[in-house]
Amino acid sequence: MNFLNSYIFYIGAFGLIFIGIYILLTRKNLIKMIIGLSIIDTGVNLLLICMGFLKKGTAPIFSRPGIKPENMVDPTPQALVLTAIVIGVAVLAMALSLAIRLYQHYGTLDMRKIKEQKW
Amino acid sequence: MIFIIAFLVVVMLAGAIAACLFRDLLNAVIASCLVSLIASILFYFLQAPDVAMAEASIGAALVTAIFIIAIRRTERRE
Amino acid sequence: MRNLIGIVLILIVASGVFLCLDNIPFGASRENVGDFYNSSGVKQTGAVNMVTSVVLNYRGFDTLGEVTILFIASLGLGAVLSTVKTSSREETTPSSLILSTGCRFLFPFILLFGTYTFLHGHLTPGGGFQGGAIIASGFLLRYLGCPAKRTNPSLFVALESTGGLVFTLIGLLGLTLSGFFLFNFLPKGEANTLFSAGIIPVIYIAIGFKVGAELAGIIDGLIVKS
Amino acid sequence: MVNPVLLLAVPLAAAFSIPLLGFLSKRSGKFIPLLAMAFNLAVSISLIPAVIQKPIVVSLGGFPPPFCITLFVGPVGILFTAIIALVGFVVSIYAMDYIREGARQQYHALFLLLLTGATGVVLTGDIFNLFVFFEILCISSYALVAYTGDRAGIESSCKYLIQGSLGSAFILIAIALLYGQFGTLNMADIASRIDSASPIRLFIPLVLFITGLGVEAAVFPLNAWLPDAHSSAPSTISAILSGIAVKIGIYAICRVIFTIFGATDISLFLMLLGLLTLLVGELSAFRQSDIKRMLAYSSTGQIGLIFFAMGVGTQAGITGGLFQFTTHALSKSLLFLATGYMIYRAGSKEISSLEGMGKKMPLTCLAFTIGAFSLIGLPPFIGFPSKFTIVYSVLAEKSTLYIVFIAIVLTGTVIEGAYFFRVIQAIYFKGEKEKGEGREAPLIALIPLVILTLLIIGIGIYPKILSGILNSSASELLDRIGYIKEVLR
Repeated sequence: MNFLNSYIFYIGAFGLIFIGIYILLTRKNLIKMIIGLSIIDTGVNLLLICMGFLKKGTAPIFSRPGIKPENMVDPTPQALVLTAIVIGVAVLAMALSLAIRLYQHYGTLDMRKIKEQKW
Repeated sequence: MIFIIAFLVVVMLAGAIAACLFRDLLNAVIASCLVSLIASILFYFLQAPDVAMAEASIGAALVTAIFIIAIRRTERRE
Repeated sequence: MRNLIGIVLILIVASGVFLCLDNIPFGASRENVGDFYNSSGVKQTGAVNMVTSVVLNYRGFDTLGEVTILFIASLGLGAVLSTVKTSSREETTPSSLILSTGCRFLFPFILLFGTYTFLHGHLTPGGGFQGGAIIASGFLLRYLGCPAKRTNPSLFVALESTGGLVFTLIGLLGLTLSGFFLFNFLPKGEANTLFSAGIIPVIYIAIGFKVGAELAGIIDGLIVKS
Repeated sequence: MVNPVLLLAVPLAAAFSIPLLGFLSKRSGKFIPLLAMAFNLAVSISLIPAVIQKPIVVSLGGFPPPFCITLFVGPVGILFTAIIALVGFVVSIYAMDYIREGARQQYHALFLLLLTGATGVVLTGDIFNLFVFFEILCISSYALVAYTGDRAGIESSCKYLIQGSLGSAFILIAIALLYGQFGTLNMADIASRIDSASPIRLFIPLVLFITGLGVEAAVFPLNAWLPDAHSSAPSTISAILSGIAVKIGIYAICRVIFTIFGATDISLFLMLLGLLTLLVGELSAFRQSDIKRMLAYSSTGQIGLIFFAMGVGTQAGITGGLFQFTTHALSKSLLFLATGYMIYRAGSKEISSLEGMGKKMPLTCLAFTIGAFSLIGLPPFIGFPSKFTIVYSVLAEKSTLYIVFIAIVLTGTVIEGAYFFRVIQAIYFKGEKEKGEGREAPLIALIPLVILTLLIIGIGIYPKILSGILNSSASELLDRIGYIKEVLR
């Protein structure tokens, strides 16, 4: 119980990160790799938010009177994650447009078959 | 409360593993959409409503749509 | 052999991460810059949503970089997909009456909700990015529901450039008026009212239009050009 | 005095206005990067004397430093800004004629944003802001590599994007761990608190930073994307990627190691990494028959040399590293720009097809030769004093290990000489019989070659002109306490 309380979010975040890296390393389909990238992004965002959490804290909005600033969670990681989500969607859009062009050129998305350039 | 969260985390990780295992890319994309959706609920539990909103509208909805458009233009099987 | 090296590497990384996280107990109160933002944010910026005040005031320069990244993505998409020959578009079956009427009915409401989200960014959860994404999902609905109706892409281009330019110019205006880039030079007003928080709502309106136009433009590029 | 934030705000505003001006006139796009970079060059040169006296710290938004984003405009920042602006300026002159096909408007906007991202990375004093500008740099280079839309470009851009995004994710994890431990994002503030933490807890963030930034810097095990991306991009982009983008990665690694972590004890590791990168790069370059690929691998070798010099960790060593930085930025962009029209006229990237070019395009080939000689390190070009500084600084340490290292570096130089002389021989002394049609590159493409050549020879003859800024830059990188004090007054 205590273990769950203190580690469940960390387990979720790093679980996503490791599963994403595993997808990137083992799968050779480009779209599958991009899915892996988006899963890594989600994991990193979760980790960042965990860094600012405060037990029994409230959201950092003075929406009603009587909220004390000491009890609010840290807004900085939330601002960073907003940035990171938008960066993630930009990279995804870029990657998917590249994937579409790659498919038009080669007729496949399998990175093992696309090896024109030698090291 | 903590058990709900633990259940959500387990479902989220299962979604990620499913995204890894599915051979059909469309199913994999739906699984990764599930991951984003549960992540947005977790953000809400972590007292981050702004981020939850952004993750739900951008991460779960738009990214999935972009993926599906791209899959329609390419191939569906891995 | 490769597997062994991989497993050893993962074990090292995992133990290092565990040691790191051990120092960061989950949910414990720590001394950090966020405390300062929470305690003096309302007085200094006039916004009641602290995330907004951090995003647009304390760390506004990050946000400028962020909208630039979205701009790059839409430009890059245009550059990568531009050399595609615009082949005759595949025949789309016209959607049924119910679908197209439903889309036409929902579209203005989605736009309205998106606008509400970014106008009230300094008071409630939400803001330019979320509102922009909601607006873009309205356009997505329209592309799916009634494919015949297309918005002119150059409108999107004009909107996104103008949004970015307005953001930069507000920053430069702060520089000339008070010597600090992105300084909150407008009157802060009374907290918790719509017309408060100085430049924050103005920038969020610019960002909302910009992000909405950019994401809609990305969807447009992917659907039409490829 | 000009506020240094204009170095970032003006190019950003210019880039945003390119599509708007495109509605008025289709041809206006190509002049805007030129104007913005000329502005940056003028401002950064005018700031140099003031910055050498005392670094300028700008807080954005008008809040006290740890709570807002700061720009730290020290000697390193202003030196790099000037180099970026200079190379960007000459390359955008070249691009006015060279870029004729494809989405030209997007090309010019992305090109300007790439340079702005690089400027932002070197000027910022905030770790997350560094990440954001780093992403601007990376994403615009993914797009520009794929800009031509041919098979090779798209394929290499895909590889680059996958590796680069994984690297960015690593950087973000490291930032998260640092924020969790120290509760701040300002680099000086982290640096002042980091000494109290136990080293074992800093190990993983440091490793993640080096891995993530190392993808862009192309240090040895992570450089798989570099030859493909640099050789399949248009020549103007290759010049920028080789001359600027890769070095920004090195700068960021040095800033993280020296200023934030203060980890001077890993210098031996840096030196070994540098030597390995040097040898791998030079040996692979020797085997290539494609000229752009050869130049790309040669960049890898030079990166190794810079890393090695940074790893020496003394005042003289870092001065040499920064000097080599300047040399490589000028010489490699000259080489790529000269190669651009040679390939265009010859119609092929193979070295054998360039035979006899010395007769057809004498000025371009002369520029290529000067660039090559400068990289090899022959006097009286800029490469000679910079390599000499590195060798001298290493020998000053008086250790047997270091003498072995310097022998390896000199072996690398010999290999470098071998493959450059092979190309020069092909250009001048082969294929005299065939009388092919050949024209000199257009005048507008010769201007940048002439500017770069004059700079290479000028600084080579009188290297003292740079010594002031280089020395104070090296002391800035080494003087951690001074950096912290300057920001958190």
